[in-house]
Amino acid sequence: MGSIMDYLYFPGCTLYTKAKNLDQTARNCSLLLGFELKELPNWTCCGATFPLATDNIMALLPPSRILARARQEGTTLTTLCAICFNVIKRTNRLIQNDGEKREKINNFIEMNYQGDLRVLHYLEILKQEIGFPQIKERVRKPLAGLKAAAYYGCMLLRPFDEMGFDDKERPTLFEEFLEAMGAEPVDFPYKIECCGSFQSVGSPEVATECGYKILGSAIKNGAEVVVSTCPMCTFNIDHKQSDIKQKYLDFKSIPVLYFTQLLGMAMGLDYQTLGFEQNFVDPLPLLKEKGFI
Amino acid sequence: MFYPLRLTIYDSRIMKKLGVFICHCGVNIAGTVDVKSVAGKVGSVGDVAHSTDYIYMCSEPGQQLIREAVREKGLEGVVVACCSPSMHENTFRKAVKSEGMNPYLCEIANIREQCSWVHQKEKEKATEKAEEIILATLEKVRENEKLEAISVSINRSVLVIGGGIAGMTAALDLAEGGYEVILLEKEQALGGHMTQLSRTFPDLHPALPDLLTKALEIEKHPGIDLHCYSEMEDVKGYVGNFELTIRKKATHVDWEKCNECGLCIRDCPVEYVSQFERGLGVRKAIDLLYPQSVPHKPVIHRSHCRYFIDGSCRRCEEVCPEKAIRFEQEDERIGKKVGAIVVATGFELYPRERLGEYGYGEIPDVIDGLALERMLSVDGPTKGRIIRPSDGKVPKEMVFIQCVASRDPDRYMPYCSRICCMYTAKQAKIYKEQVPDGQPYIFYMDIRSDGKGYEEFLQKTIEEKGLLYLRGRVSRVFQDDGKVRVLGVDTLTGRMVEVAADMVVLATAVVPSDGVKDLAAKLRATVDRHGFWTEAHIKLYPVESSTKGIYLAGCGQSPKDISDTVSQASATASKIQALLSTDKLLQDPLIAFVDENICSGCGICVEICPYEAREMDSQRGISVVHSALCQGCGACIAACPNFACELRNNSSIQTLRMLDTFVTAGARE
Amino acid sequence: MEAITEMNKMDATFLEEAKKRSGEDLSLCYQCLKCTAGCPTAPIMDIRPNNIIRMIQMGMKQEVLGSSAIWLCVSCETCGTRCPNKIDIGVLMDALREMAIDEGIHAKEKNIHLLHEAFIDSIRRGGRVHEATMLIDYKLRSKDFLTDLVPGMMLFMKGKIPLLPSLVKGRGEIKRIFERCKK
Amino acid sequence: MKENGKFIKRAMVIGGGIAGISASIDIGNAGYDVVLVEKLPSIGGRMLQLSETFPTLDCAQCTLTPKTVETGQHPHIKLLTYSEVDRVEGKAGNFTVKIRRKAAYVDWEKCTGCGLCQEKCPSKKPSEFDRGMGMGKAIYTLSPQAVPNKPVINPSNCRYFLEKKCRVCEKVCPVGAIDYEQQDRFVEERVGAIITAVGIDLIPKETFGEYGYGTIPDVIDGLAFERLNSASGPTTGAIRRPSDGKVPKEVVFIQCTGSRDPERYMPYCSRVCCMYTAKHARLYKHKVHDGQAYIFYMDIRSTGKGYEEFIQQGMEEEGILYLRGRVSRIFRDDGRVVVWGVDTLTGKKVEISADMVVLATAIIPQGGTKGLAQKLGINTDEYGFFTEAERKLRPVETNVEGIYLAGCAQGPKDIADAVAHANGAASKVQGLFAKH
Repeated sequence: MGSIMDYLYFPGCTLYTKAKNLDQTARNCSLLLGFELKELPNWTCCGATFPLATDNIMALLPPSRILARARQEGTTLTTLCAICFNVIKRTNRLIQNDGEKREKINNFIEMNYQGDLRVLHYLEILKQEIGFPQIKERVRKPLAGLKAAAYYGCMLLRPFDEMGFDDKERPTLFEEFLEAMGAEPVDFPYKIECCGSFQSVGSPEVATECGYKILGSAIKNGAEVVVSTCPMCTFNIDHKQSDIKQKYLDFKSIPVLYFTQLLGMAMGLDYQTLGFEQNFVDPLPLLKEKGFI
Repeated sequence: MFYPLRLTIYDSRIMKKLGVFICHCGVNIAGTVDVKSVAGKVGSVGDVAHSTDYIYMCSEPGQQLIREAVREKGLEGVVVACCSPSMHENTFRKAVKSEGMNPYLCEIANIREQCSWVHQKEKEKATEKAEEIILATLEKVRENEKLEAISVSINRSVLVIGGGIAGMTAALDLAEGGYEVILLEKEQALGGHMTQLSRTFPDLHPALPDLLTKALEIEKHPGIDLHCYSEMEDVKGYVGNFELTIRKKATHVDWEKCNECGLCIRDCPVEYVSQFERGLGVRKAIDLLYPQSVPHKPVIHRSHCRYFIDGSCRRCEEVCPEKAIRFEQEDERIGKKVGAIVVATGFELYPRERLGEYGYGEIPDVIDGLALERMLSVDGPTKGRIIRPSDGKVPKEMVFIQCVASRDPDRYMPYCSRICCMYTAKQAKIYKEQVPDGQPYIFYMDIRSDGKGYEEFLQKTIEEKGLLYLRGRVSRVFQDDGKVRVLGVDTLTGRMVEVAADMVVLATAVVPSDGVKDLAAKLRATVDRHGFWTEAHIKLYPVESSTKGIYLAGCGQSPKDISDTVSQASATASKIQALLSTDKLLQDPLIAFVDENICSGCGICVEICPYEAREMDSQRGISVVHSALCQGCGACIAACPNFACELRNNSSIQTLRMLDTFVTAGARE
Repeated sequence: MEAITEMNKMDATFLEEAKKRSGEDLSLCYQCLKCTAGCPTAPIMDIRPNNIIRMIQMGMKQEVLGSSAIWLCVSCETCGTRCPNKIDIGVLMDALREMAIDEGIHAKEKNIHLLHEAFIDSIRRGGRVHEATMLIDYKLRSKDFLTDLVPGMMLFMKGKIPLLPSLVKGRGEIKRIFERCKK
Repeated sequence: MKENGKFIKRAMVIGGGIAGISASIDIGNAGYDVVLVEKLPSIGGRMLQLSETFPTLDCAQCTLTPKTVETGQHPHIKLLTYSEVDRVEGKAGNFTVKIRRKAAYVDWEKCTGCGLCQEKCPSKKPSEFDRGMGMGKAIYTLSPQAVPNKPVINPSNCRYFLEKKCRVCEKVCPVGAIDYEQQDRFVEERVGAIITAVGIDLIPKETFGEYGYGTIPDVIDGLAFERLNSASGPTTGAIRRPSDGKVPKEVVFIQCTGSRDPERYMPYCSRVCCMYTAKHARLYKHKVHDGQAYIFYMDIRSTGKGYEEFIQQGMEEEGILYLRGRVSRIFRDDGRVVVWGVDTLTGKKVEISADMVVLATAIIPQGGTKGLAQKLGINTDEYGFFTEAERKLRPVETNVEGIYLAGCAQGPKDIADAVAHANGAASKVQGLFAKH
């Protein structure tokens, strides 16, 4: 194994609560892959939506503060939650490119940050810094025969110009990752559609509808499991499956896993450390049936 | 029933060595007609020496088949069974000619338009019909004579009717090509409607300067004989040899003498509402068409001149330093000869009197697009300022309504006038530039900005000027409290909307100029039901009229913008240059002829001929055919009481034998 | 019957303000409906995204700012990704929400508004979002105790929502920032 | 060759589409010699790919072949097909143009056009001419009515060139015309005026992610639909969807794909799509009576003579459903092509599960237009269309005397307008020649 690399890591609120399993598995996997997630000390919430209105400086401050703090600690910041990633990356880009805003923000947060941090999603670290072929070499238990549908959602991809994560309409990065795990990626049209986001609180019927379409499409295309990167999406398409079932009687549950859980499993981590108990739809029967655990 | 003597030889059929070539036209024919079986059956006819089929007879290998057969089998007549003769008759006649056969011994049997296309669901019957058509055509070919094309000498000058941008462009192109051009304009100066425009889309160039440059070029061009204030009175003749009578209307000013000092205009005491200014300005009884007009000479308008009304004034005559006023001048008629004619008669806007909508004509602040153009023109009645006609105030709320009488098939015109979307956007843009705090509203149906740079112009204008486009027609416009109220719907929100406007501009339909139908009758060319000139074929002959030698240019053919008009006018010039590039014109000899032994000289044919191609030979007491004028229509043949006329290669015998083929075939069933 | 919209009485400044605050050039809209066609929440919006732009152009301020639509947008950015004129309606909606708050216009979809407020307050208090308190806060504000109670309960049972908010050191700083921004 | 002093009264037309053909015939008919340079093996251009043309629904080949045949036989027109302009020197009245004559690997002097080589060639690949709707051979002509009717070998598809085996065409050729050793060669032509009529292409399929174009087989472009419709096309005119050959019962047509899309693709209107889409939908209804055609549009632009009436007929008599608006996304689901749009009347989102989708993709200049402009010393706009001397009054002239524009290379146009534009250019050439 090569030298240990450190990446500054911003977990985000949900990863300490609802999505602990995402957080934990990511940390464990990185150790196996030869790098460490160094948690940003005293981080605060990212604000959860990238403030879009032009003069909404206030909402830009939490992510700016995070970025400025991170810059004092290092040069690359990584996140797992797609929403946090979206907010932080876009704020970073804004600070980089908009001198006027940069000055305003720095005045407010009483720091001096120029936007010179690299903001990478954990998946990007895996692809760009480690390399999928290299990861593939370290896979102990290939997830052979597992038909997995990669669900991107919105936040990783859009807005395309600012995120630059992958092709805006036909992304494949996530599938490449699944292939490296030895799984069989299932392409399905709804992989880039919205999960309903926070409307699951305000107008739960929207999120139910979105979830039904996304999962239904994945199932129709042969998926046995849906893989996600985002706690918000996971909430809507995993935890809300009871609502979906209530509304659509023909709906059959399907496990939704974080990509890091799959990664951990393939890397040979004990399944009991992968936090499956936090998954709403129990994936264990499927994983057992497939012989992975 | 009395038959002419010649028909008594009906049964003595001529036998020739004939060839039949059946085209599949891809699947156009072969998909319906069993071409192989037809070729086989026709091949068994006694004098058919060669019968074959091929996927595309018009292709090079197809023609090669024909050439080889003609050469090797020594064919004396050829029938090609394929599409309409208007498509490839020429192709195949050329092919047989290259092997030394007289081209008029080659005939087309149309088994596509007249058979396979119309009987797509009856394959067997279609196959039978195709066979009959070919057999009938064989009958025709058996009797066909060897003919030579008629050579007509041509006059290599051209008449252009209409001095707008289309006529000017065609005239200049032709003159540059070395041809003499007679340019006729009914108004007293060149330029047509373009002289009324302020600036033109999409680059907002002022309309007049470039136009005047062209007009001046025309005025001094040695190859162009310009006749303004003139109309065409009569046309005789045919392609290559038209004889014209031009009426030069009396201007009552000797243009040779006039030194353009303008004193007459200044001192003329009569002012009346100017048509040119669309009712927004006045002009004098003696005046130019517009200040910089080319030619820059005044005309006295008799209906307004006091001298002509009651003889009470001779002011212009008194002040003219050159003694150029000619009250006694009369219309003059001049005769000219040309080889081809361009009709560039242009357009009008839908007449106000017939548009009983939107308060147009009643509410002074409801004007049409051309009237706004006059307002926007620096030399116009308001010196370029937009003001309400009613009270001279600057309008703060301005409504533009598109598709007024266009795209309104049941009540007005079904077609799209093509230019309104763009000129309305242009006008709204200029309005916003002049009245930055004003609000333009544009009611539209579809935004049609399909020319080069138009979409970009429109988007930029909307972005910069904040035009509000409302998608939907206006239902009503009425006057209320000094405002013009406009009731409409915005279909995008589905809401009824009301605008209290200061002024309303209607983009009224583009219609053909007055008098086009009369002119069409004189020229024996056709116009469509709206009065637009019809082209011979929308794609193959788009600038040719239905009458040979008469060509089309500009909006008289259909609405178009300046750029398209100019391209088309040049295209017209190109076609004419090709026509006139030789001294002689070859015409099809498929015309009428007279059996001099039978003709009694009754003269019925002379009266009936629509082309004036028949005349009496008073010496011999018989009627003769003017070969260049005859179009082979057959009217005289039907009318002749003595069966003295026949059409070449379309004789009664041929027709009867062809009919016989069908009748016997029908009887067989 | 729907009232006739009198164009002259429309608030012409609304378009300018919305343009300024969103930074989006709303005049460019083709009304091609591509935004609505791809929008996940359009089916439940009272005014669909394309019509929001249209009504802004027509100056219908009260109706737009009072609509539920502006609170239903989840900023998924599908519209902006595909718009031929790159009008980002997500951005616009955010600006409209702000304008609505500034104007004190009460949203039809008040729950969402309240959720946003509860969320902001949660950050203000603890520096991080604490879902349980946030949800309770939201429930109190919305006086809606029934919906979502069941999943909420289940989340508690599964131990996903920690009962005590975690406190971070920077929270004083965050509070200060909020205070300053309020001014 | 008419020569008056040093001014050469002989014209070159670059591009053998309908515009180039029309210009050549006009100049030729006026008695001047014309050299017509075409980069493909035969003339006819895009129109050769069309099935029927609006607004009359005339078959395109039927109106085109009289012109191509006339061009091929014209005593004043010299055809240089499968050729490209390499270099241009000189000025009006005396241009020297160096032309690359691409290796056809067939001796056209010997070839009789019998077609045996094409028939026997064992190599098949999706045909570019058929827009991938059918297969083409390695030795081919563009159509059975090709002018000239001489084949060429495509070395990137030919087994001999790829693997040094096969030589079937050589064996079957009765006149020994196959020549694998043939090389590109150069010829020089001296002319007094040049017309460029290099025409158009459609925007490449890789660009439309949200429409699945390029990945979903049943999402095709307008030209591909023309080939499906064409009696001489790969399906001999039957409408069958590419994925499984079934007759599509629901077809969605989408206009403004890449046009009027300033931020992402092309800001301009492609001018012909409204009409050809209406035509497509009508032709589809003529062939599949129980089929349903949907058209998504932004504005219907039917401005030509008889066009408005054509659209109205389609709506009223053929029951074509027009939906105002763009489509957000297209994806494949269960063998169907799902289209997300909005129903204009209700304003609600709709999902159409279609069998086939036809995209009216944006018209762009032919590849190499900019390079040619440089060789000629004339200007192009930012999209690569040639720039005219003045937008309104000099639409066929350029900034260089003696060089003129014809057809869609100056900007998108329909056939009638392209022909008028080309004839206009021919008129200018005749004027130029007459002056000297």
